[in-house]
Amino acid sequence: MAQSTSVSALIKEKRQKSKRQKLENLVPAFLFAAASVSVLTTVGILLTLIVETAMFFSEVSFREFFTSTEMQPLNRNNPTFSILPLLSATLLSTVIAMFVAIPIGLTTAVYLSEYATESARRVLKPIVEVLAGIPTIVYGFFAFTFVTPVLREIIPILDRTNILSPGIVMGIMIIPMVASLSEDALSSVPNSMREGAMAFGATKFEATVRVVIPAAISGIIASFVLGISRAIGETMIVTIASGSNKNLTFDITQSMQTMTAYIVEVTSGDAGAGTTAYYSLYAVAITLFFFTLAMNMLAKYISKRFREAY
Amino acid sequence: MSQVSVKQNAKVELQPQGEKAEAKKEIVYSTEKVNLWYGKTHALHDIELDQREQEVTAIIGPSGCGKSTYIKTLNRMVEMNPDVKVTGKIYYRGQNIYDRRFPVEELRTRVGMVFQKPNPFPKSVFDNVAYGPKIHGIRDKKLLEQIVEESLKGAAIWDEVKDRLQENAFGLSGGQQQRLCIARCLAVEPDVILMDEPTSALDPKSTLKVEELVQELKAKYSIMIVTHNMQQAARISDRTAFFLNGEVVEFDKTDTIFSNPNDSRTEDYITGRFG
Amino acid sequence: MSQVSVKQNAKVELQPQGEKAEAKKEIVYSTEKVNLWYGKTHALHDIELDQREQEVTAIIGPSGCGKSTYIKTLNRMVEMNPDVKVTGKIYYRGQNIYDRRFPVEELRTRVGMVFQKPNPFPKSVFDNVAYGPKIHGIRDKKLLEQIVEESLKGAAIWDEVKDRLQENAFGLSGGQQQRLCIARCLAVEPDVILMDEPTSALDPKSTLKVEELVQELKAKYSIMIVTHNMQQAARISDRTAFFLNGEVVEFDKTDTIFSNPNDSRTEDYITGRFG
Amino acid sequence: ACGGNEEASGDNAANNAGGNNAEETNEAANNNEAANNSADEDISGSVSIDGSGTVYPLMSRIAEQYMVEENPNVSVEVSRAGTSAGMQRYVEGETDFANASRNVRDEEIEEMEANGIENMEFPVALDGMTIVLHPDNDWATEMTVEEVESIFISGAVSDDDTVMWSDINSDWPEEEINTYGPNENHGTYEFFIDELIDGQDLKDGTNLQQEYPTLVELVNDDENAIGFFGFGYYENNQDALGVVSIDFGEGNITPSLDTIDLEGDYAEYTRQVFTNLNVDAARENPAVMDYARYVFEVADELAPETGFAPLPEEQLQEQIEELEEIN
Amino acid sequence: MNYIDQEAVSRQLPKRIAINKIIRGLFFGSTLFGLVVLAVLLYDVITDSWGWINWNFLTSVTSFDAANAGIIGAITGTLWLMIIVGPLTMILGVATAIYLEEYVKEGRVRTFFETNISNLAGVPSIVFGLLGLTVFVRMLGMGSVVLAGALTMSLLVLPIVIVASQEALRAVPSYLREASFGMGATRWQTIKNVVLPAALPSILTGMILAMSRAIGETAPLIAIGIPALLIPLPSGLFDSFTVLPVQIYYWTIDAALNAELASLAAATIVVLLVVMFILNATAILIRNKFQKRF
Ligand SMILES: Nc1ncnc2c1ncn2[C@@H]1O[C@H](COP(=O)(O)OP(=O)(O)OP(=O)(O)O)[C@@H](O)[C@H]1O
Ligand SMILES: Nc1ncnc2c1ncn2[C@@H]1O[C@H](COP(=O)(O)OP(=O)(O)OP(=O)(O)O)[C@@H](O)[C@H]1O
Ligand SMILES: [Mg+2]
Ligand SMILES: [Mg+2]
Ligand SMILES: O=P([O-])([O-])[O-]
Repeated sequence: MAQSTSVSALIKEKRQKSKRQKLENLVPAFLFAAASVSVLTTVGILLTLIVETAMFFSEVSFREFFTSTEMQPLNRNNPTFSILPLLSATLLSTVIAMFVAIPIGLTTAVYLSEYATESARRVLKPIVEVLAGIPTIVYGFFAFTFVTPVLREIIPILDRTNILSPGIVMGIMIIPMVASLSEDALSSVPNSMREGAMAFGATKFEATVRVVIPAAISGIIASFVLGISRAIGETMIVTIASGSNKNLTFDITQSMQTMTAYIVEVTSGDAGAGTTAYYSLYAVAITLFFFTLAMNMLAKYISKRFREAY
Repeated sequence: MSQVSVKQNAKVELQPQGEKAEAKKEIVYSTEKVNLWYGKTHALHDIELDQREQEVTAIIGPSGCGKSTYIKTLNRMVEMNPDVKVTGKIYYRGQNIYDRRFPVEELRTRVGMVFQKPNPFPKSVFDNVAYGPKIHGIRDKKLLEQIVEESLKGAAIWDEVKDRLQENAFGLSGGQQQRLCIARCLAVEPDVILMDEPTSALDPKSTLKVEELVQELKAKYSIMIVTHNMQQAARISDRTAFFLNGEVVEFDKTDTIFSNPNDSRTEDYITGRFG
Repeated sequence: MSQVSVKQNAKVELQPQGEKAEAKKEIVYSTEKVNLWYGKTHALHDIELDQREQEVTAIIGPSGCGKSTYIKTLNRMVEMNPDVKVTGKIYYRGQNIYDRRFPVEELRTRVGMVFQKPNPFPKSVFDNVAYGPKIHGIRDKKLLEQIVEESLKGAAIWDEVKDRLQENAFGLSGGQQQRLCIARCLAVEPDVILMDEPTSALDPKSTLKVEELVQELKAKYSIMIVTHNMQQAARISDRTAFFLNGEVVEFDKTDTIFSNPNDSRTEDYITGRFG
Repeated sequence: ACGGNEEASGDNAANNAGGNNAEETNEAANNNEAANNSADEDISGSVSIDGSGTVYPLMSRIAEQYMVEENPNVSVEVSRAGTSAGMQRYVEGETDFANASRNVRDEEIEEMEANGIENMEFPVALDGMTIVLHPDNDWATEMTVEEVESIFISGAVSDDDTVMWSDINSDWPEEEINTYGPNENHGTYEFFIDELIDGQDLKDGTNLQQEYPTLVELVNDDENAIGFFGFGYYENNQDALGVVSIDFGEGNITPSLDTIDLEGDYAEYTRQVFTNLNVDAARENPAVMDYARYVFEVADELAPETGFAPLPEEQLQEQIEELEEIN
Repeated sequence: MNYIDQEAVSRQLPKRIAINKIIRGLFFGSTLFGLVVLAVLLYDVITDSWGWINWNFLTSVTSFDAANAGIIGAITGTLWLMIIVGPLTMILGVATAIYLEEYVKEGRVRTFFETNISNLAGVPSIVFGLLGLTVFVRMLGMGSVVLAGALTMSLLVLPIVIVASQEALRAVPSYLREASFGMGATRWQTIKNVVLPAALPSILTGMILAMSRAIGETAPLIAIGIPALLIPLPSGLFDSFTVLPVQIYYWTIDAALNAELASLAAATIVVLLVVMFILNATAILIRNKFQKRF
């Protein structure tokens, strides 16, 4: 190379002159600042919730909030604050949703991961996932204007607003989540397991039930837990389709209000700051926050243990 | 230590038998003009190959030449890949296994397979071995125990695991796992055992043990083994097939292949000119 | 065709030079008691090894013995793994590269590296080769074009790609990609080239081309090459180091290693008893 | 500087009103005023309204017409959290108007005083509390006031508050009555309790909802339903609901735009609905003032369209004059 | 050894194969369930909205008179929201992802950030709404304006963008980085010249999906207090606004007041779904186009 000495000399010269090192040090500082936003968000959420919840509990006792059964926050003569009616509604809607999401989600996952041909998978999976992309307000409309009327043909005692219909629709919404997380768990079971099983003449179903699912079980359970967390936090479907009755009941044909729907009710139109009812919002929200947080951590813990298996 | 004696037994027993039996050895598998495509990739070209009873056939060749693909056509495991097309005929004991009506599950009970990476199930040692018999309907606990013990003995691993049958198989060393997989194979009493680079993930000692085991198993089973280690092929096989780019370049007695190959490409490969 | 002539040139030129220069060959790299841990895995044990100017050193050994780890310590690429700890000293032209103040980017400009799998950037052929000079501040288009051309010529691939400099490098064949990666290396005029199994993903023909190229490059660069192909080591290297379980079992002239090894483990490995 | 950046300050006013940063709003509004003194048609800015869901249809109707036909430069935002909830925002100075389906309460006045808010309460229309039924209910379409009360008052008929139609009138079916109404957020709830059942407790198990539309659907679904809310929500859903004609002692009266009147036949169940105006906002923000005037100009015309009986024109005219005196 | 009765195995085989076939059919049906629901849902909203979607509907402001009502206000509001949320989350999200994937890599710091992000991703959206209400609307005194809504929404989708960008960066094969480092490039040079260009398509895909989430979210915006009636179009960051899903919400509950509003809600849903569909299709196109590059 004719200019060979010049190239390496040039490189050396440029290196010395460059301000690269400075930039090299500035970049991580900027990136760190950006990364801190997510931490600040968490801090912000916690602070807001805790401060205002403290205000609430300075006026209402823990005991009343967690053990009494009446929820009439705006009753002029005798306001009562109990989270139990809201909890029961949240619990019921979640259970109903999981009754739909778990069986359909899991079998869908098994079909996609074990049975479907590659081309079938390519068609079916996006369709299943479309369900996850539909805005919840649309599901709410669907539950209220379609599913409830249809269900009422079958169950005449069903109220116009009830917890059953939004529960079912919420389950449908969660199917893709359970399906795709379970599918991830199933497909991360090494193929060698399947080959090992099928090489003995096991049918696909036998290999799946006896080897693949047990090997993926923690990932599958984690997907259920995440589904539960999602159901607990879901807002619009129940707000639209389950009404605002704050009764402590387990009758799924009745109108009930979940924690999330309560928050919407109190904030929609923007409740005046400073009243006990307004602060109750935060007490409910922090309960909701910790419930979902616990579920997410649990899911994480379970799936982490599962990943260690391979 | 017991391993070593086993090995010597094997040698003493097998060498003469091998020679005596030569003439009447039946053909277990025969492959006729097999072609295979993965989608548009033509991975096997006109393969013709026989596997005889109580023999070890080694398949050698550079990476990607179709060794794994070929032995997976023998128990139709290759069909687990999407978009595979196979033409030609493969006869197992006289039946064309690519016949529509041939039940693939039955074929696979008769033909065991051992993979490159040991792949025990995440279950106990016992359950690993009992898995096959259970699937085939054996429920009797006593009988299962007996099968497990004999299979583990057959795979020369019984002494090492007899006290930890209930432990998870993932706790075993790589070499033990591989022999466990062989035991798992034996438990369904196969006729043929296919092995795809069974020692390539193992350390030298474990490799030796598995090689000895293969020599020993030959007395009862027909074995086809893929290996990238030519010395291994030379040591343990009766016949060797050399694959290149999806074709069988040469298939002959192992001695012939290694001492006096017909094809110059075989020679180049064996002397390490490529691969 | 031009390749062949280049090769012959190289041979003619290099053979005598190699012998003549023997005495005065300077040490480029010297490794003293290097130990390396990946977290708790002790991957290298007390490595001692020298690399001389205008020589090819081959590193052989079974999978997982630490070959890749070792050559990655030489340009400190091993630090890209989290949790790596290195002790001992590595001198590059007299400077300890594990000294805190040693600028690692400069080291890597002086020491090129070629990887097992060809790893061109998803950019045009031209941009691949120009990448190094560009990041080191060379912007002049004319100069860049000159550098690209000479580097591609140096890597014996110019004729094949000169008409497709603007095409994506992914469109080249594996062997061309690997030579492109070598050209990319040459573009910053390194002093040493480290190669980690540069031919293991290539077909026989491409392997041959790369081997010839290595022989040719030796005239200007010092080369360290990891290979699992013992015949390759024997063919192209001046010295060979045999690694086992993270230790250097033997390091000597290639002839000696292959004809008359000191250590029985070396012999076992070379004759294929394991690995 | 004030006159110079007229456009910018105008925008500012539009942007800030509605938040609780009263100071900034005021400042911006002042600029605005200065700029607009000469030309009234240039009024711009924003007006925020919250409160009664009963009044919402009327108020949003007025707002829409105002923005579309009268003054497109003004943004009128109407929400409907309910009288009490809206009033809570209003007393904090967050909104310019608070619609109410009842009179402002003493506690609320105290809070306004504490917050330095000067309030004017104006009636805008008349509403008739309407007792509604399932459309197929053909037995209970005529009731006396006492019968209505005994259905809704807790403990009036039985201790456990399960009341059968037959408990009220032996000719009626022996099926349990289900009661419905708006929840405590609403002035309608308060009016019903305070004025119609004299502050006694509502029957246990009464289904109280935040949203009127939900109530309509619920009653429409339940053959044994009886509920109460403003006339407008009945009028807009006549095919989905039945209505009770009430006997106040002089024969059955069906609520209608004609009977709803503070002096008329349905007077006992008639109430005024109000809007409360923040006087400071009206002073400082010409948009608020202009809109307030507009409300009383068109209230009588738009009220019937949304199910309210109009106030007498003279009364509205008087209110406009009251407004003029603010400045 | 002779324990396995090959005869018996053969005899049982047909039954086992039949079971497998039946299960396969059942599971396939279950997979199709989603498709069926989707079809019913689309059928429902399309029939409900039949005849209501026309140019007038798309370009008019909202009104009490259903025949003249339109969604231009909601469309404008949605666009304003996206103008802020898009760039903001892209910058913050990609920067965070680069920090975590390329700079901290392993260890406590990364675990801390990642745990935080994954928990944040699981926080119900209504809680973000409360955060926005408390901090942006009240504490900072913005009121329920575009900026407050956009910031709230940005925080809500930020974890999605971060995680998607992290995955995109992780999918860039490490040999590309090694090649660049091996040439003596610094970390930032490597990221800028090699890693980011290679990860860009996947990052964009993730961004689009995050945007479609932001467009469809309702609860947090209701929480920060969007008025039920608002006519002037927002023209700046400090204007009041409404968005498509909130418009759907109000029309759905107002349907009892005026049944035609249900049709308007359905029509708005169709518009929203079309927007989502276009976004998702774009994402899929990008993904497919650049999928097999390494
Ligand atoms: N699932 C697959 N889809 C497409 N092509 C495949 C697939 N599996 C293998 N191939 C191709 O078929 C050819 C043969 O592959 P095969 O795995 O049989 O090689 P092999 O000889 O076993 O190699 P190795 O020694 O690396 O295991 C190769 O070119 C490979 O790329
Ligand atoms: N990133 C890592 N983290 C932990 N352990 C590692 C890592 N990389 C390599 N090792 C371990 O270090 C040892 C040496 O690995 P290395 O990759 O250097 O082997 P090698 O000789 O190059 O093998 P091969 O021929 O398979 O490439 C092995 O035991 C390996 O498991
Ligand atoms: Mg293979
Ligand atoms: Mg290596
Ligand atoms: O919504 P209200 O009119 O009952 O307060």
